[in-house]
Amino acid sequence: MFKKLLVANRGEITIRVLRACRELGIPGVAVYSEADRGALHVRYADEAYCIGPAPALESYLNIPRIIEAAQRAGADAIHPGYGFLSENAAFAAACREAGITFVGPSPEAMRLLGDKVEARRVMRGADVPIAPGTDFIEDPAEAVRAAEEIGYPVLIKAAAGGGGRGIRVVNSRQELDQALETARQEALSAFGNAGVFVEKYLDRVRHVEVQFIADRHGTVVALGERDCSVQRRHQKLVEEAPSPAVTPEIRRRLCEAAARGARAAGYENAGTMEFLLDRDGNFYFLEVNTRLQVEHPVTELVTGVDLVVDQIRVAAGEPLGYTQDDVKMVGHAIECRIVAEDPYNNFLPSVGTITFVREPAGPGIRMESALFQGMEVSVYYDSMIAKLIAWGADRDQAIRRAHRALTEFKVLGVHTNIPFHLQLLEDERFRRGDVHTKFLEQEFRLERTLPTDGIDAAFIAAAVLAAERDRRGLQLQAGTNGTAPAAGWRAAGRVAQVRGGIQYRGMGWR
Amino acid sequence: MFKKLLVANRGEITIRVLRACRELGIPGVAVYSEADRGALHVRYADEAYCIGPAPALESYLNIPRIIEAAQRAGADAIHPGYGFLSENAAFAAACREAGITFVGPSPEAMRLLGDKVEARRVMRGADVPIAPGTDFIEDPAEAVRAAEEIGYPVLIKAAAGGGGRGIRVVNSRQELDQALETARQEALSAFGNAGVFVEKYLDRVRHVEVQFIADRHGTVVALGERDCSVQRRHQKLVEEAPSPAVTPEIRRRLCEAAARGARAAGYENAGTMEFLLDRDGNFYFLEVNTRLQVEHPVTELVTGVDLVVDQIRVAAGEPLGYTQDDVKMVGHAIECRIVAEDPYNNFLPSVGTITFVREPAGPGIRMESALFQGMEVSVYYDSMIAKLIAWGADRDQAIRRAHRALTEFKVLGVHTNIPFHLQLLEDERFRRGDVHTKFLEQEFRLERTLPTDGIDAAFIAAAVLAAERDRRGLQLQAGTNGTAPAAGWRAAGRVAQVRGGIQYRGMGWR
Amino acid sequence: MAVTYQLQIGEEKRTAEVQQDEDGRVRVRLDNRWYDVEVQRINGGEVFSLIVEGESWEFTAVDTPGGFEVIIGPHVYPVAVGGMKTARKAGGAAAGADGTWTLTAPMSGVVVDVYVSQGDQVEQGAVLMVLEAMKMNNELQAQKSGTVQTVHVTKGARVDRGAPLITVA
Amino acid sequence: MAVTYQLQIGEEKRTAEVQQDEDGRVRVRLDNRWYDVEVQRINGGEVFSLIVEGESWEFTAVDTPGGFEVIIGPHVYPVAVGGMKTARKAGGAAAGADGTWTLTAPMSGVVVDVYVSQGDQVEQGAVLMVLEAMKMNNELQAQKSGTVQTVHVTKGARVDRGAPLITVA
Repeated sequence: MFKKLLVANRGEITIRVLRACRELGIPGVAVYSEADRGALHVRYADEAYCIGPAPALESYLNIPRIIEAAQRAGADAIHPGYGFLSENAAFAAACREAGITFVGPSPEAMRLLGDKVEARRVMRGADVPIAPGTDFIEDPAEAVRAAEEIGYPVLIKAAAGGGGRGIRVVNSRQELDQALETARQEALSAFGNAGVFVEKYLDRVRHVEVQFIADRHGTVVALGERDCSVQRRHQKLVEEAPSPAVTPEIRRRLCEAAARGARAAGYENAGTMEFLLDRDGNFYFLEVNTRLQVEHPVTELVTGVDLVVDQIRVAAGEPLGYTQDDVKMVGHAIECRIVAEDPYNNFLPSVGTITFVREPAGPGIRMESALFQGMEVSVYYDSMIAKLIAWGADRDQAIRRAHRALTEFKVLGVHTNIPFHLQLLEDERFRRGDVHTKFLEQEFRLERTLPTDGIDAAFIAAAVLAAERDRRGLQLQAGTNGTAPAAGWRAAGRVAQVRGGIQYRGMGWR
Repeated sequence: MFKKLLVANRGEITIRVLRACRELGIPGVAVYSEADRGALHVRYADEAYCIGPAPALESYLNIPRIIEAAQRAGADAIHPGYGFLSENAAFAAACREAGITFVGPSPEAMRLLGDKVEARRVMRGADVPIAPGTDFIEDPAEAVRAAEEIGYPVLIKAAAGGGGRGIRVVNSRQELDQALETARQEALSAFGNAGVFVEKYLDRVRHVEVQFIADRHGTVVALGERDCSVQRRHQKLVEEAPSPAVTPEIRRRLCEAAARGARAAGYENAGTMEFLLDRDGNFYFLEVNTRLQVEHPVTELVTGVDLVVDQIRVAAGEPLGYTQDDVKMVGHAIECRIVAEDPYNNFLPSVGTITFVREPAGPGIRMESALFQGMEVSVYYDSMIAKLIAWGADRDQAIRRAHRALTEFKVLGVHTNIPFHLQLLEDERFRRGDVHTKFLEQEFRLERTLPTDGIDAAFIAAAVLAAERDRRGLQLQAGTNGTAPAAGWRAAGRVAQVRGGIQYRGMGWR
Repeated sequence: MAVTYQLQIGEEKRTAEVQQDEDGRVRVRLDNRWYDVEVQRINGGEVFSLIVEGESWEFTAVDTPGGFEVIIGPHVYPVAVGGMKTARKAGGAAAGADGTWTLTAPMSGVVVDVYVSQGDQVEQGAVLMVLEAMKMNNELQAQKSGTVQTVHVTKGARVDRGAPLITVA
Repeated sequence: MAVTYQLQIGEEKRTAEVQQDEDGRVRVRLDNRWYDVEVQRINGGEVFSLIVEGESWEFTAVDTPGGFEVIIGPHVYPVAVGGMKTARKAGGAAAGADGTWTLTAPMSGVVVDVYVSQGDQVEQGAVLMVLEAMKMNNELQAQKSGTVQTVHVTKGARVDRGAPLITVA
């Protein structure tokens, strides 16, 4: 086992990995930018080293500084978390060169799977279903032929893209030439690689992904699927396991495909194979995420596996210790990504100082966060500030618990998307499991209503506050971001309605 | 289902029940003493009513005021939590009389099982193993005969006692007469009932208890056992499920015995049958707790059942909805009761204002508490301030996670027994599962050592604080309770030792 | 002693009277109805507990120009308060005294695109420009219908939080 | 600028020197060894983050007579500080300036039993009396060996928190 492990990341995922280290008895090392000196991940770690100024390019993406910190600390392993350098093959290679174990797949596997065209080729060879499409398109005429054959609409995708970036939808022949040219230029400027390919555009599909983990000794285990269809602009917001649309038979096929694909790619450590699932139960390979995912806890809650502990163990050369037959999914788990943004103002990122925080707890609730009173939510980093994960014996209970926990969650100082999550979990379509990747954008509208009984309570509260100020000079914090009194608000009788099985009365911490 | 539910309790258990209400869509009502106006359970509830002054006799034990609050709120159900009125048959009867459903067994079942001699009789009839002993002792000569037959040491127990109260150990004939007389007088003054009986004293046994739940439709399900052998003066401190000493065969016999006993007592709702388990796998009925237990979460974590939700559902007349065959125990759970007491000063209760609190979270951790910054820990109520519960795929992982979480837990303003829990979880005997009910008192000694590397950090911290004060007038809180600089402390090289599989380095939030 | 305020949330208006007797009991009248009220500030901090005739509410509050934002659970109630002797001065970058409205940068970032020019008519809710920050393109909307009076920035400009971007008259 | 203190935890003693240069860099010497130190108070609150040459420590601290209690994880380090200009006055009920020690009530409660009388010799750790509070009988121990000088209370008495109970000389 490792003598010391450095986490090349920040925020909740760093604490997640440091917790695993502590449970394994491995000293944990944090790195931090100048903006993060007081951050929780720095305080949680046994050791901490500054790796540069606030901008990520100069710190959390700064490979030499991170390797240097690891060497100074005497760390023999680096966990990259997600984001930042986690899918950067050059970083994995730099670790190897420095004699440090990178907790993740080999640089070769990362490179192979990072190229979408190569990845499609490998998966096709491993008999993993892929969407109809092409290899690299060199000649525009080739694209025209392919599109005609596949049928419009089609996608033009950057070979080096990923996570929804570098994708254009083409609806007809007329749009094709222009789209192809633009896509190539964009791909070149964004990824340094002009390679593009054409793929069938699948509509009203679900995003379903399979978590897998592989050790050095030939064991590959698929840990069931997650459903991440609730997205806005390719940004996942809610993930759950199992998928409401996946039958045991589809699950078996998905898991087998993922395991075959991982073997074919020579994959070691944890990874995720993403698929699109259509209404007929057909699924198509999308891409492999060669790292730990944000949403890994939902898999942990239904399988009982500790993915981060297992990542570290297999990176150290230990055998996984369990096989596909040992994997049982029990109950249902759902994750809500809590993001610092203003749901009522076009989901604009919200920055500021957290002046108060109370996180949910109790039965079935797991929180992953690095929140504390006094924390700065800055422009420099991702705006996800916490993950709320709920487990229930069935999907309904998981949703009820998540909803209950959301009502307990209090964050002051920045706006959050908690109101969005509450309404989503109350939505009948979501509660039926009837969503697809465009559901949020096409079918869901955030309400701007205020509960009537809350209106009178707010009036009473304001009257008392006004009287206290006039009498005794009560002091309060100034409003965040100079929020304008929301003109669009209207009162609505949401009280005592029961919608989607969740009663509004009893919203508590009201 | 109920229209509204009142929780006749305070603290974490009230929030536990209110959370279940919110998940079920039932408005929840709190009651509070004048000392608890700002308490979390008051703020969590949809409605809250004051029921009297701080002393429990005048508030949380005040039956008329509680019934009155329920009527004012229009509550049609009352959950008693644990402690206070939870095993008070008169309270259950008062609820029934007021037309309010008591979430718990009938007053008749509570009375029957509250009388230890009666309970022994019922259990004997249901073929539940009981320790050798007598019925009521009227004549001292009878006690002498019984003790000779059973063999010393024996126990003299108050029929109306429970939870370890009203018990005397008698080692020889010489002590018997005096002990009998004293026991009777004590029983009369403590419980208003002089009835006593003689029972075999079992040494080096484990406390093992079976959780069961019964509905109105004849279904009784035993949810496996909990092991609560880690006790100090009959006060449980750590509970786990399953018991390290219980084999599947013993578990089957325990569960069958508990279910038979519950049926024989005409029991409805959740209850716990306590047993002593000897080293040969023999178990003996101790008593039935006719309420929700403090330690119910460990059962919830390994079975996936929500006991409080099920209590409410069966109290409303719903069928339980699952049977004995559906119950599967998955993994291992362990609970640490966090108590406001000074482990280094004879476990004296510690009172004061919580000036800072940070609760653990992350993988496998469930917190149940009502803690908040500014909370008063007062002399009026029980000194347990939180429960930390950890789940792991096996016992070792559950212990590692609990230990990791304990290192994260920070409470300022009162002393807590967190250092005790840390040392217990590091103890080799505990980690082997080799404990009994007298383990803490006879075999465990809390160390008063300070880690050496912490000493230099503390010196540096103090030097910097002194310089900051001299330069800039740094202000700090004054020490709690005027704690005297502990003379008994000594430095010890605990760093980097590995004991009981847990490494000290990486103690974090160090 | 009693004080009276004019309160407004969106379209809803109330006249409120607050009475406090010697032993600290508080009563609040909203229009014609009196409520027995108990308020407690928790630990001198951000959180208040309010019990209105048995109903338990937890709220936090912040100052806004001309009143308070009362935050109850996930909901923010913007309450305009008339009649307060010690109200925070109205004003600020957002709403000019002259009836203009200025879009200010909600965070530091780079102007990716500006969709309007001086003299354009815009509707409330229309996207005026795109600001890149936190690795995302953020569309900034008009909170007022009117005519674009000034465009303070150009495409590609780096702006700090709070910087004026576009003024609508 | 540098200041020097004499520090003690139990048997362990150090001489500490604290240096701060213009750009805020802090160095601390413990006896003969210098450490590069970074301290940050989190949000002006209870918690400090300390990094000593890469080792990360989180601590909280409270004032005690003659020094600080530094709390790191579950451990309380009572640090006596000599040489501080602005030390909190020594004294308090617990440790008399005259070398006596007085047991004070750690909480309000009822005296259930007193095991010692004036003139008794007691060892450190001996149980002196039993106080009932929080539904429990609490045994109170001597924190000093010596002779019982005064017993301030009798069996059955109700005592408030902080009340003197027994003085040992």
